[in-house]
Amino acid sequence: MNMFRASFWLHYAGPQAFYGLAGRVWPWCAALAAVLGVWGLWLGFMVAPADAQQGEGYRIIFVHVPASWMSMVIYMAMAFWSVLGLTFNTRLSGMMTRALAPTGAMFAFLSLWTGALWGKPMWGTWWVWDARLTSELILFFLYLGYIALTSAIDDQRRGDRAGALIAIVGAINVPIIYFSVKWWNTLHQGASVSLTKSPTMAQVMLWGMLLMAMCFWLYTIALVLYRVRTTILQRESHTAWVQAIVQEIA
Amino acid sequence: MLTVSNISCVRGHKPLFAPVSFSLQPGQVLHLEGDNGIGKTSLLRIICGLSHADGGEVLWNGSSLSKQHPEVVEAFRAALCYMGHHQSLKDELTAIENLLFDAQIAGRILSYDKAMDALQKMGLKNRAHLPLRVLSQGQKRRTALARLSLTDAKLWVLDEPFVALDTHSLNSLQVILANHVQQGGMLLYTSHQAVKLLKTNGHLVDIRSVQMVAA
Amino acid sequence: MMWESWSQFWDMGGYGLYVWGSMGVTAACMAIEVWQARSAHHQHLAQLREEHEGHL
Amino acid sequence: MMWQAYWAVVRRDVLLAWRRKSEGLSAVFFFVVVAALFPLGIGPELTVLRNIAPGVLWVGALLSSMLALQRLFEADFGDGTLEQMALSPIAMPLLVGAKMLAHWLVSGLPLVLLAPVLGLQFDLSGDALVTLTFALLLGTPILSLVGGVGAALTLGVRGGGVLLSLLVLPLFVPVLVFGAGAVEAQVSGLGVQAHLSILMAMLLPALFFGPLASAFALRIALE
Repeated sequence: MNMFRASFWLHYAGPQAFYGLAGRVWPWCAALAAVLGVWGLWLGFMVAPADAQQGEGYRIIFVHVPASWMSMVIYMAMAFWSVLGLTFNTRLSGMMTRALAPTGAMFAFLSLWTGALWGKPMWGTWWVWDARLTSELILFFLYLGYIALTSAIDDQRRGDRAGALIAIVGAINVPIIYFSVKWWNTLHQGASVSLTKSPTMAQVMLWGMLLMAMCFWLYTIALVLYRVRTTILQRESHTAWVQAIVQEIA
Repeated sequence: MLTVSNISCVRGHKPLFAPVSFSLQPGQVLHLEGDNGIGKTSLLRIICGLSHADGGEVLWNGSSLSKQHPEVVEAFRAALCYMGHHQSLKDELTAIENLLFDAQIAGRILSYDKAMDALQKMGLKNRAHLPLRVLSQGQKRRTALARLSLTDAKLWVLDEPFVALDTHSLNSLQVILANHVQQGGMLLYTSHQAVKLLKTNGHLVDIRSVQMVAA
Repeated sequence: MMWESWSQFWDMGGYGLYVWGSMGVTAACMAIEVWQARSAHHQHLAQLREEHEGHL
Repeated sequence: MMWQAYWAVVRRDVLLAWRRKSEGLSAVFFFVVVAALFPLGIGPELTVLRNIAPGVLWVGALLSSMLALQRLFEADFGDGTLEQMALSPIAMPLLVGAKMLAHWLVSGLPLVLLAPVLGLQFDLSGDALVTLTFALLLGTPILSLVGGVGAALTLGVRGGGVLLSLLVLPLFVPVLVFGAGAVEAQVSGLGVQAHLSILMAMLLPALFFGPLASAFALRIALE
C-alpha cells in the first residue's frame, strides 16, 4: 500500500480499519510513553542539577511546560479534525475530536495547577494575570464549552457537527485572545512579572523537558486511540464486524 | 421535475424506512403514505434539503441537489414551497403583515392588494389588521392557507396539510391544491385521510400514492 | 547521585510541597483518566455482550 | 430582491421586538441595575469608581447582551420561520445577518445610548464618556455577531442558556480588553486611536464571518 495515495488514507478513515489500526498502535504508544516518562523523570530529578536562581523548585517545569504545550497542540488537533470532518464528512473526525477533548482539558487544568504551584514560591503569588496564564485559562474554558456542548446534544451527528464548528471558532480565537491579553498586560504594568526563563538552560534540563513532552504526546495518542476504539464499538454496534468481535469475546 | 432516487435514512443505527424512489412531473400529485413513525416527515425534510439522506439522492430537473451544485439548489428553492408542522406565523404580527413579510423572506414580490385579496377569499377581510394572537385557531389556519394560495412556487411539499381543518377550510384547501395542479404545479403531501381534488371541469385530479414501508 | 538521603529528595530544597503537589496531581489526573477510559471500554463491551446474548 | 428580503427581515424583527417590548427592555434594565449595584457594593469613593467604570460598564454590557442573545433565534426556531429561511432562495447568511442587525438595533444600540448616562454615575469625564460610547458602538455588534454562532448552536439544547454563556463568554475576551482598554487609555491620557482601530479591525471580519458561521450552525440545528 502506498502512503501517498488517497485510497490508503480513506481506507484507514473507515471505522473498522481504524479500529484495528488503533488497537495495534495504542499499546506501543503507551509502553513508549511509560519508558520516556521514567527516563524523563530520572533526568529531571536525579541528573539535572538545581537551578541557580530557583533552586529545586524549578523542577515543576518538567510537567508544567509539556502540559501547556499539549493543551495547545490538542486544541489545534481538534480544530484540524473538525475542519476535516466538516469538509469531507468523515465519520472518524467527530469521534477523534470528542476523544481528544477530555485529555486536552486535563492538560490545560494541569498547566494552570502546576503554574500556580510554581508561581507561589517564585513570585509569591498563586496567580498573576499574565498573558500566557490568562490565555491558558480561557483555553480551559474553551475545552469545557466544547465538552458541555457535545454532551448536551443527544443526536450524535448534530453533536459532532456543532462541536466541530465551535472548535474551529475557538481555534481562530485563541491567537486573538492571546494577543489581546498580551496587549492588556502591557497596559497594566503593575501586575506583570517577567516569565521568560533564563536563556541558558542547562542541556540536561532541556532534555528532561523534551522527554517529558514526548511522553505526554505518546500518552495522549495512546489514550485517544483507546477512547476512539470505545466510541467506534458504540457507534458501529449494529454492524456485522462489531457483532463478530463481541461474539469472539463472549 | 422532481426525482427521488433510493433515499434512505438511518436514525440511531436503524434504517427508518426501505429506500424510497419516485418521480413527480408537472401537473402531478403524489400522496406519501405509511404507518405512524415510518419517517414521512423525515423523508419530506430530506427532499427539501433540511436533513441529510444516508443514501440515495434527490434530483431537480435531472440535476442532483448537492453542495457541488449550488445553482441547482438555488433554482430548486425558488421553486419550492414547504409547509411543515409549524405554521411559521408570528402571533404579534397582523395577518397581512405575516403574509407580506413571509413573501419577502421567500424572495417573492407580493403586493398589498393581492395579499388582501387572498385574505378576503379566506373570509378574513375584517381580521386582516388584527394581531394573530387574537385570532382563533381556525382563523390562523386560514391565514396559512391564504399564504399558500399566494405562492407561485412550482413544487409544493406539504406535511399533513389536512389535519385539524374545519369543513370550510378543508374545502378551500382542496380548491387551492386543485388549482395549483391544474396550472401545472407539482404536489407532494402526507396525509392520514383520503382527500379528493376536483378540477374546474368537474373531473377528479389523479392522485398517485407512494407507500413507505419499514426497512 | 545528587541526593544524599530520601528526606532531602522529598524536601526538594524547601519546595517539596510545590514540586510534589504538581507531580502528584499530574499523576493522579492521568491515572484517573486512564482508569475512566478503561472502565468505559469494559462497561461498553459488557453491554454489547449482553445485547448479543439477548439476541440468541 | 436580495436586499429587499434583507430589509424585510430587519423591519420584521424590529417590529416584533417593539410589540414584545418587555422582553427587549429586560436586558437593558439588567444593564442599568448591574451598573447601579457596583457603587453600592464598592463604596461611593469617586476615584475608585472612576477607575472601575470602564470595566464595570463593559462587563455589564457583555452580560446583558448575553441575556438578549438567547432569544436571537429562539422564536423563529420554535415556530418554523427558520426552516422557511433555510429553504429560501435568498442566501441564508444574508437573512441571518439581517436578524443580527435587528438584534443589535434592539439590544445593543440601547446599551450604547445608555452607557454615557450610566458613566455619569461613575464620575467619568466628558471625553471618557465619548470614548466609551464609541467603543461600545464598535464593540457591541461584535458581541451579537460572534454570540450568534453560540446562540445557533445551543438552539433547543437542554440547559441552553448556561451553555451559551460557557461557549460565548470566553470568545468575548478580546472585545472586553480593547473596549474597556479604550476608555482606560482615555482616562490615563494615552491615545485611544489604537484601541478603536483594533476594535474596528475585529468588527470587519466578524461582519463577514459571523452570519456565515451562524447560518451554518443553524443548518446543523435544524437537521
